[in-house]
Amino acid sequence: MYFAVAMALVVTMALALARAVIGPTVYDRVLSVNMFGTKTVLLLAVIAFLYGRPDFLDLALAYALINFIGVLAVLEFFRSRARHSEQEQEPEDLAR
Amino acid sequence: MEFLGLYHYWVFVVLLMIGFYAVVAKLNLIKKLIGLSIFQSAVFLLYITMSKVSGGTAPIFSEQVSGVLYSNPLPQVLILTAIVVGISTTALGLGIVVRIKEEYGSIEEHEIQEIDRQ
Amino acid sequence: MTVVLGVLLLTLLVITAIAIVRTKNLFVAVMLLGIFSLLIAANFFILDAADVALTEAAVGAGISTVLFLGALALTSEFERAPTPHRWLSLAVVTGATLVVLYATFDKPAFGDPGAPVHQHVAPWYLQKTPEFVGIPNVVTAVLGSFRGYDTLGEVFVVFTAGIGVLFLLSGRRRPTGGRAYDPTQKTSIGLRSHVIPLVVSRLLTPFILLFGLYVQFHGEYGPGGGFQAGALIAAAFILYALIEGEERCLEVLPQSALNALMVGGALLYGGVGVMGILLGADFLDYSMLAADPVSGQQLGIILIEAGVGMTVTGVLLSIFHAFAARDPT
Amino acid sequence: MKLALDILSWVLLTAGGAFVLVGGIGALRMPNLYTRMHAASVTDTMGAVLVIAGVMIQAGLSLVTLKLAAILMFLLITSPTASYALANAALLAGIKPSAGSAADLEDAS
Repeated sequence: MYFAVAMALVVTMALALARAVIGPTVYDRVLSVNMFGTKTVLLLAVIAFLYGRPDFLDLALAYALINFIGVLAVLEFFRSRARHSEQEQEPEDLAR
Repeated sequence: MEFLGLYHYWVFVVLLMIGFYAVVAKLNLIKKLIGLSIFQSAVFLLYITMSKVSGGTAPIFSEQVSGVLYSNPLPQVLILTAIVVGISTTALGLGIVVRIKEEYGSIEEHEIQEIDRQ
Repeated sequence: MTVVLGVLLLTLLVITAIAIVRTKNLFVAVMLLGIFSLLIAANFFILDAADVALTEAAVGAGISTVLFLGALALTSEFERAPTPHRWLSLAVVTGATLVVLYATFDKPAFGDPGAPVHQHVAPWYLQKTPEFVGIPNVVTAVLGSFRGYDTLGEVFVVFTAGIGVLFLLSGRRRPTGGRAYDPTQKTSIGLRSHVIPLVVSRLLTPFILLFGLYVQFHGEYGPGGGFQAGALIAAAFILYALIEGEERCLEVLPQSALNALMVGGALLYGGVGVMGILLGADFLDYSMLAADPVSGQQLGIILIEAGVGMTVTGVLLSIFHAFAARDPT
Repeated sequence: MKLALDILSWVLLTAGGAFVLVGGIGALRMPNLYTRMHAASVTDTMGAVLVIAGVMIQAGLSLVTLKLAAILMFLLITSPTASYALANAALLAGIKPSAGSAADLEDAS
């Protein structure tokens, strides 16, 4: 049973990866990275049970806690880039 | 199932060579560093693959599992430290790239070489 | 059955790597590198390496993305030039791939218990850990005690890399007050659009710190230890810096404190080793630290793990500040 | 009792897996950024709740359940926040929500 769920999660990860590769905007890619992170947390939790070692949930917990930092770093990056390129670049370029 | 016995090693080879390609062929210095970290991850994967014993479990004793086979702890120790060392050295490389950008105004290898030749 | 899972995850790994190399947009490459890190951590976990997977999680999820993005903000986001000699490089790489692939056929099959790697010292470690060190996590025992020299070397490599980054980047700090905590500037887009992340991050930061300490001191019994904990604690402070501004983070934990952490951790590790000599044993032999050799070993491992954690936290945070404090040119 | 719990946890796990899969397909197939975000985030939370609840029932009352509850709590806090922040950033960058297919492409480029 765990195996079926794990397979569903891996397939979803593949779909998210496809979205990350296709894009088209950078926000799509950030979205799929975030989604990939959540799916990894679930996958690790399920695999810990599949292997019969549920004491290894620490790993899923670590991801649940710090995946968020990546997204925030990206937002901060967009913000500082927008601030620095206000004069130099057209804002339309930023969405790419 | 027989041919899957070496699949992990093949993935290691392919990843290694993808990283190698990025390092030798790309001109952008950050891209080279990204390639280097892929290369590094491939080596990590090789070590961890070697540490796995089929039917084994992670080398942490516990009352729930007794009398079972444990995977090899030694490659895991080597790679555990190597990951943190890897990020530190990548950061050092990025620091050098940032300094190059400040001095030369570019992070493309051919442009830097052109400036150097003048 | 789990082999199938592993094979699927490995295939995804290869696809991600190809996509990383093919894209011209470095920002996209960094995003895909984040996915790569998640995938490889899942692979490590499937291959029974819980400690390694936790390290990759702690480093790859936050810190490496933050550092790469910091470098991108200071340089440029696009790879401008087309790849020269593309076919030549591809031919060389393909040739090398074929050679190494040929070599893999001499490898023992995946998971073979009779492989040469499993014959040498590894069974001895597994057998003797309960007797000599008496902790359940063999990886920590090998890391801290049996191969203490090795880990000492790695800690000093991390330390050296940190010093190198400080030498390279901390020479010219932005004039004070440049992006210092300036409420008027923050309201421009920051505060309105970021109030929910602000609240959530404030809520999350203490939990990450707490979890980092748990990983640090639970490392003898489960996956964990100084390397992972150092990266997690650094991640907590990086989150704080992203939300409250880098200068505020430096007020909480100033650079002098970070330097003290870096040096102090390395010194603590070395000092425990020298203690061993002074008490009449070998360098990095902790048996004499307590009356009973086993508890001496445990005390030694706790101390050196603390040293490792301090150094890693100090180095990673110093690197982050060195990147964040620089103005784009 | 044991059997009933097992069946309940299987149902939850299967439903969770289905939700996650649907979300993945939605994130790939939806026409523009905001609809994709919708597909990804709604099923992110629902799928996570169902899968972790299913696993929790298997774990019984122990430290493991507590850890699972913590994981679920952090996921439920951070995942919607990330989606919200992302949507906000995209909106500020000038990507307009519209029903047309691949509308964000024309707006953005």
